[in-house]
Amino acid sequence: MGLRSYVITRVFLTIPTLLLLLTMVFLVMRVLPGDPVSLHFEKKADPLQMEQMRHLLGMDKPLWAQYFDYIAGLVDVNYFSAHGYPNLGKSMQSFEEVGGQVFSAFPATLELAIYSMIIASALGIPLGVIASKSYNSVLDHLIRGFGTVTYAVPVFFLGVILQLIFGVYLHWLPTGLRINPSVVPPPTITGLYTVDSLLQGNFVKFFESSKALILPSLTLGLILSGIFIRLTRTNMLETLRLDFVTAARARGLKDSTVTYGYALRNAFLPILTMVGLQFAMLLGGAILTETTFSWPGLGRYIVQRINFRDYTAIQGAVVMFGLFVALVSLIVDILYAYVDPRIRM
Amino acid sequence: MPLLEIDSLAVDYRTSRGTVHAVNDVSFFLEKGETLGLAGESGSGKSTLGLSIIRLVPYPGVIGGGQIKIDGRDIVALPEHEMQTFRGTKVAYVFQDPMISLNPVKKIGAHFVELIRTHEPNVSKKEAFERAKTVLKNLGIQPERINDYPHQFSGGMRQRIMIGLAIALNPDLVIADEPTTALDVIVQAKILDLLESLRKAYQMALILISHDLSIILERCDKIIVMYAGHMVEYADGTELHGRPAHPYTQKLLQSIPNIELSDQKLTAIPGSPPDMLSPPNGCRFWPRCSCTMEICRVKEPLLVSIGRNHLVKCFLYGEKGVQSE
Amino acid sequence: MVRIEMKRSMLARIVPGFTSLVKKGPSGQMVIIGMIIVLALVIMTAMGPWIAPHDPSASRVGGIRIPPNWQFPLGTNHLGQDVLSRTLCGGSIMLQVSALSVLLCFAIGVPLGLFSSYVGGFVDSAFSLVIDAVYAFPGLVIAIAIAAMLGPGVVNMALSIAVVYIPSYFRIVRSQVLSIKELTYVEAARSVGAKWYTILSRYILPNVVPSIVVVITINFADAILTAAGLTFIGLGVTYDIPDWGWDLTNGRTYISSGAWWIIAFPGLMIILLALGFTLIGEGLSELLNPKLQR
Amino acid sequence: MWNKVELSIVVLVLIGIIVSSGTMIYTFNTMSNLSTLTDDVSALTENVGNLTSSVRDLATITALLAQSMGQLNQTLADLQARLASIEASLAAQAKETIIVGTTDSVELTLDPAQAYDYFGWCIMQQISATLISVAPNSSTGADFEPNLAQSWNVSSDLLTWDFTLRQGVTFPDGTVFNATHVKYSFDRAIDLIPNIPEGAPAGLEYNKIINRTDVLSTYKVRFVLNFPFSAFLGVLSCRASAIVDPTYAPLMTQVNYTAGNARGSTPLAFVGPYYLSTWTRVGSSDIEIRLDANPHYWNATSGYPKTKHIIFRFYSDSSTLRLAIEAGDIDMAFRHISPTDALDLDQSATVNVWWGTGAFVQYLCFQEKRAPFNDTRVRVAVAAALNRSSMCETVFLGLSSPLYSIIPPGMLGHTEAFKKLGDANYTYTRSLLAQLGYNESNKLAFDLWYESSGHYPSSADQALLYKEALEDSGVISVTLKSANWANYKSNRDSEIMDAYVYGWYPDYVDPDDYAFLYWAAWLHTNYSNATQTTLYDQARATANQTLRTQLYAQIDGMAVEQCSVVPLYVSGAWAVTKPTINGIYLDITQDMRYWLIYITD
Repeated sequence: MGLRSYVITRVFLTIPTLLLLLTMVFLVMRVLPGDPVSLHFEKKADPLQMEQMRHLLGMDKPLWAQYFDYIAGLVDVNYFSAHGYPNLGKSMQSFEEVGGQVFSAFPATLELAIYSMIIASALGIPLGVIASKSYNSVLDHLIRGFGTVTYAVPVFFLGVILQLIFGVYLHWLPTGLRINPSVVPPPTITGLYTVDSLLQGNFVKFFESSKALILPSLTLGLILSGIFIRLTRTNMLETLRLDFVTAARARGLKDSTVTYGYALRNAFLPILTMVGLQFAMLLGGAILTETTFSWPGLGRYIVQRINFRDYTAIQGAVVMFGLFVALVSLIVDILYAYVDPRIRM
Repeated sequence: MPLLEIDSLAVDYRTSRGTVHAVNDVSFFLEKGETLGLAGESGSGKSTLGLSIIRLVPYPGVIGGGQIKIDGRDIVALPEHEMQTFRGTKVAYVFQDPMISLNPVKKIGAHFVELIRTHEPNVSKKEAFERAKTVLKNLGIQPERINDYPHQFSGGMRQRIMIGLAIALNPDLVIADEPTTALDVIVQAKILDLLESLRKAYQMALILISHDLSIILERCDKIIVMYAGHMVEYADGTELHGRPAHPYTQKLLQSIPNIELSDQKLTAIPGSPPDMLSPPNGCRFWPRCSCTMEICRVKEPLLVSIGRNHLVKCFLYGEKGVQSE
Repeated sequence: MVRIEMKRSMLARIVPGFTSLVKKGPSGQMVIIGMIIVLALVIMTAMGPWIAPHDPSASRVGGIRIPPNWQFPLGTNHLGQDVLSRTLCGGSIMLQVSALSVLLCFAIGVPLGLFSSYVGGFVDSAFSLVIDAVYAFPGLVIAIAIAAMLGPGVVNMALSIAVVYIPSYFRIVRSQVLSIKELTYVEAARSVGAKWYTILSRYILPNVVPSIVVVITINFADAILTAAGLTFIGLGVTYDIPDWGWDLTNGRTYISSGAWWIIAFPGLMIILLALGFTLIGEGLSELLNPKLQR
Repeated sequence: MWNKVELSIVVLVLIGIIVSSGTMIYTFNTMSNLSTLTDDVSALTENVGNLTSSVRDLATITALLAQSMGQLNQTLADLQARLASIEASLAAQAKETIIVGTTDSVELTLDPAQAYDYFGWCIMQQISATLISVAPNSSTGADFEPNLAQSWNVSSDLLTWDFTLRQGVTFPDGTVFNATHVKYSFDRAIDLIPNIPEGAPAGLEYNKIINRTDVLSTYKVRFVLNFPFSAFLGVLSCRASAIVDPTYAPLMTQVNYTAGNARGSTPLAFVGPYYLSTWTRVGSSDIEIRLDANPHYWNATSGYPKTKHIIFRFYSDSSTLRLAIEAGDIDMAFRHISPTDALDLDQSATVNVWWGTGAFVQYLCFQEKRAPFNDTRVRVAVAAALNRSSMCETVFLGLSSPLYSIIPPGMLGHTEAFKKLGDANYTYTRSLLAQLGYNESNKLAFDLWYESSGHYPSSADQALLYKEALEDSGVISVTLKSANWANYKSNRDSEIMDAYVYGWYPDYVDPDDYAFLYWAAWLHTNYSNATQTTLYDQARATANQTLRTQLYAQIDGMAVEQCSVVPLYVSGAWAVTKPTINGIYLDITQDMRYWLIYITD
């Protein structure tokens, strides 16, 4: 089937998954013990006010009605076009639009995720390739060992160590925040400081924001690179064993051509899919990293909201994560289809 | 000076469970334009022998000793990058299964262009492309399909393409490792004929590796029969067909169905090839041999000549083999 | 005939996995080292209470934040608790949580996977749709959300972690079963009228076991790290039980004042424990990967 | 002890050996693998070939990176130039700007009718003003000085309070501040109460206190109270009494943060030393707050604020904040640097630590609805077993001090009443509990709850120490339980916690704002005591300080008998700054007056 039709079907396939996901989140948030409103509010909220609040939050309705509102709100196009973010309900604490808060917090997480993804692949894939090429040699074992160890290190532990070395002792890099305190953040276009500052043509801001990015993304990237190494290595080992690689060698093609043009390009497909799945894990790690580096992203948002039992906010954030992951896996699959001619035709 | 000269070659697989001597003390030579057949059951080391000629014995295999001379140049100790120049230009290799021998994510054209330009860097992309097209034409594939991907071709077609890739830089030697085993019978003959004609056209030498002795008998000048890593018999085609010396060869011949003789008894060889980790001592074939003697169990026979370049590794002919120790 | 077939395929997968590991080269040795580490830590934690020189949660056994010395080999922490004693005993919660969560995952994921894939059809596709939805989701996010809702406690923690890892069991079992289901000997067994449970227990389960073992070990490592993460977020179990996770989280506050020993040792322990399981898992998966066997 | 130490060392060493030997085996195996390769020269060369080639590949890959890096470096070069110039200009600004790092964040809003968190109040104090305020360095917190009001007098019955307002105070838009604004502010605060989910600004319910506000003349305003209230000045000096600007303060609705519109995000009248020029929140926590000097500030002529710009930076926890001040990212770290960090920053020459008096108190509450704490003797017994000093020494390293009366020291009416029960007074505890049949075999068992999400300073460590002290009595066994702030509050309201630690920040610095904690209904201790409340009201109703002192002393006295709520400790206060920062007053009001802070070189 053609690429277009493939993409279209794939897009349609994500919808039920998403719906499922939303439902689960909703249930998790609602089935839990206790009535959120009465749990949330302070001493002075008398029954009448509580009723008001319930009404304000639409929690006076039966569960199914709430569910319906919740889904309807998410797909409410008018609301979206009006506010620029989907309707995720109101925060139980400040009564601000959760959608707005979540969307304002998201870019930080996205930026962190992207950069650590880059670091992880720039580190993990070549290392994996090298390991697989020198199979069972010292180099292979060293790289493998590195991969295994990084996988076993708690994210925040690594984060603290890096902070200590580069922040406290060497004074090279900032230990937290998205940009140097003395610099005013760039105007929000995409929300990604590095991108915005470039769009604005302000190199100082770009410099500062990327400096602030190094430690957090390095922390996350290192942890993730372990997995990348493992994936690349095994997949390469498998493809390097395939006939067409030997055949290529037999034709006297250059070693690099064989490794990258043949082995890696074919091993890349499974790697790609795995990377897609790893993204979820990466976001999980982002939560811890954000807390370690005072990174004002979605992860820290969730953690804070939890302390206020701000159900609607938590729900919103979780949904946001879900949407994002779904989007990523969609993109990955399309990429896959694009890279692999057997699907593309 | 012969095109290919192999002298007491040994190839070992160093597995974590022990060393396997996959090829043991094999020597022969090949002149330009000659065809050599390598016959033997699977696991007899014939493919390993083939691969060792282009020095691509898979991990953990290593060339354990001996010489491989191409145009009088020993390639065993050659550094990798020099070896690369040999492959494809001097020696080409055609693999068993065409379905998995082409890069699924590369177009056919790309395969050719890549090949040509690696070895002749000054050739322009366009030229290379044209050359590829002509090669395809010779193979009987319409040139416009050059922009298709491998998975769009049938098995036979792909094997043609593989052959095309092999002869594209008209090498002196083509090694065809079971080129037709993976294909259905009708196609098999065609492919072999194609190979034959091309060989003649470009005056290449050909090493045809196959478990099917009949194919080899009808197409090769020289034949080597291998068993468990040993070269058990070496002879001209006709000679071997006329009077096979080694019991194993005889058994092989008996197992070939023959249309001429109507009341032919087909006999299978009893038992199965030995475990290469712990081969029987003495002659490796004795456990399956019908005329085993005491000596076979204890001593390994040497290759003895029993006629104009007809060698056999068996005590039935080999008194001087014993003496010569 | 059927019986032999099965034995062969079982042996083909299990034997290389579990016997003569040393002979199996580096992968095998990874497994062994992993096992040694894990065992060592488990024993240490089990013995901890008896061999600990001080009551691990007693404050002021010495001064506050004393660097390692002869009397306090690993120093004391911010409450003057003996780091050595805490390091010795601190594993219990981690191990309990991870073990419990693994148990839960196994008890739920495997039967579910077997059932759904064996039954097939609508049920199967429905199940896998749900499971995939969970699987695709950032694990820690779910874990945090659930843990936050359930509140602190070993069981709650284990539960919240389990939810995250059930899918990986389900998926592996399912894929295995689907591939095995159609094999001739299973067909044969069915044709001679074997009951479904016989087929499951006799033919399918044994073949699934090796890959499940791999998942378990990996799951163990992840569970430990997740538990540490949850504690770091402040969702840990109560504070009066010595726990590496807690010490790591607290120690973080004091590392900037140079008291590295508070965080170093529990940190090391967590890394070791996770590393142990990862080694086992990686080694096994390499051993059992048919594509890499020659 | 000794052999135990050795034993455990041995075990550790063993594990060390095991692990290292494991690694040895592994590496050895690696080597042996290598040797099998090396014994064949060609294999080795090939291997090396691979190795080098693969390294080459790595090179090719990194080449791309390197390239882009190269470009980046180029840009960096002129960046450095740009940066240099920028830094120059920054240096110029530096004397004008102070960057403050904090772990706080505005909890909800900057609407005085609703805001009820330390940091919210702190910001409000910078950008708006109250009628009167407490003089810096006041020891009692009762030394009031004119702010928007120039003078005041109160009727003898403490019911009518008249204020003469300062003239020539203008809002940024030129509006002249007058009595109507005062009336508007307080009327609004009262009207809003029913419309606010969380009720009136906690503690001070204006609707109960103020009967009406009268405008006597343009610059004269009168408050008529419902009851004689000696601490009314205190109330007026607190942030909830800040003056609002009618243009931005709608009557019936509370004002919330609106992105990109700092002015619109608060109803306050900008008559304080600073403007709120930037307020950025992401996901309801602050990203940036920027204060710029207010040229219309009535006291601007005398050189206030001393520093033009204050920028707040927000850190997730005290350790990152400490790292920031150490790395020199910020000029000043205020709230919360942990005691440990504060103490060893005090040793370092690169920063100054400022020590002040605290007024934040924590206390132990008992659930008196059911056993065991429905029995006074049990409460007393537990109170006597507490060991405040060891807790303060261990957890706060002596930076906070034991508290023996709910009213903190320095304040009028502070006593040492609870000393009577003593600390770790186990003999007393045992004898009391013995009467109730508790002993070593049959211990008094209950749950002790603490807040786990950092709402109170090191609450987990505290709890651990309390538990320890109580259990050392030998007749008490404590189970620690924890919940994050939201759950903690709801647990308190649903009265499921046996004993729980709570804390109190002063709304206004007066015993009146502390004494009621003994029986405060919202603590849900189910304790009430008519005599104490009457004494409390009497204390409210008199301006006679000696009399008030006696009354509060009596309240304390009864509290000791009842132990409904047991005071634990009063915190210290400290700020960390670069040595160049001066003019910091950390007095009992807990206010940080940024307009007094200046930079020297």
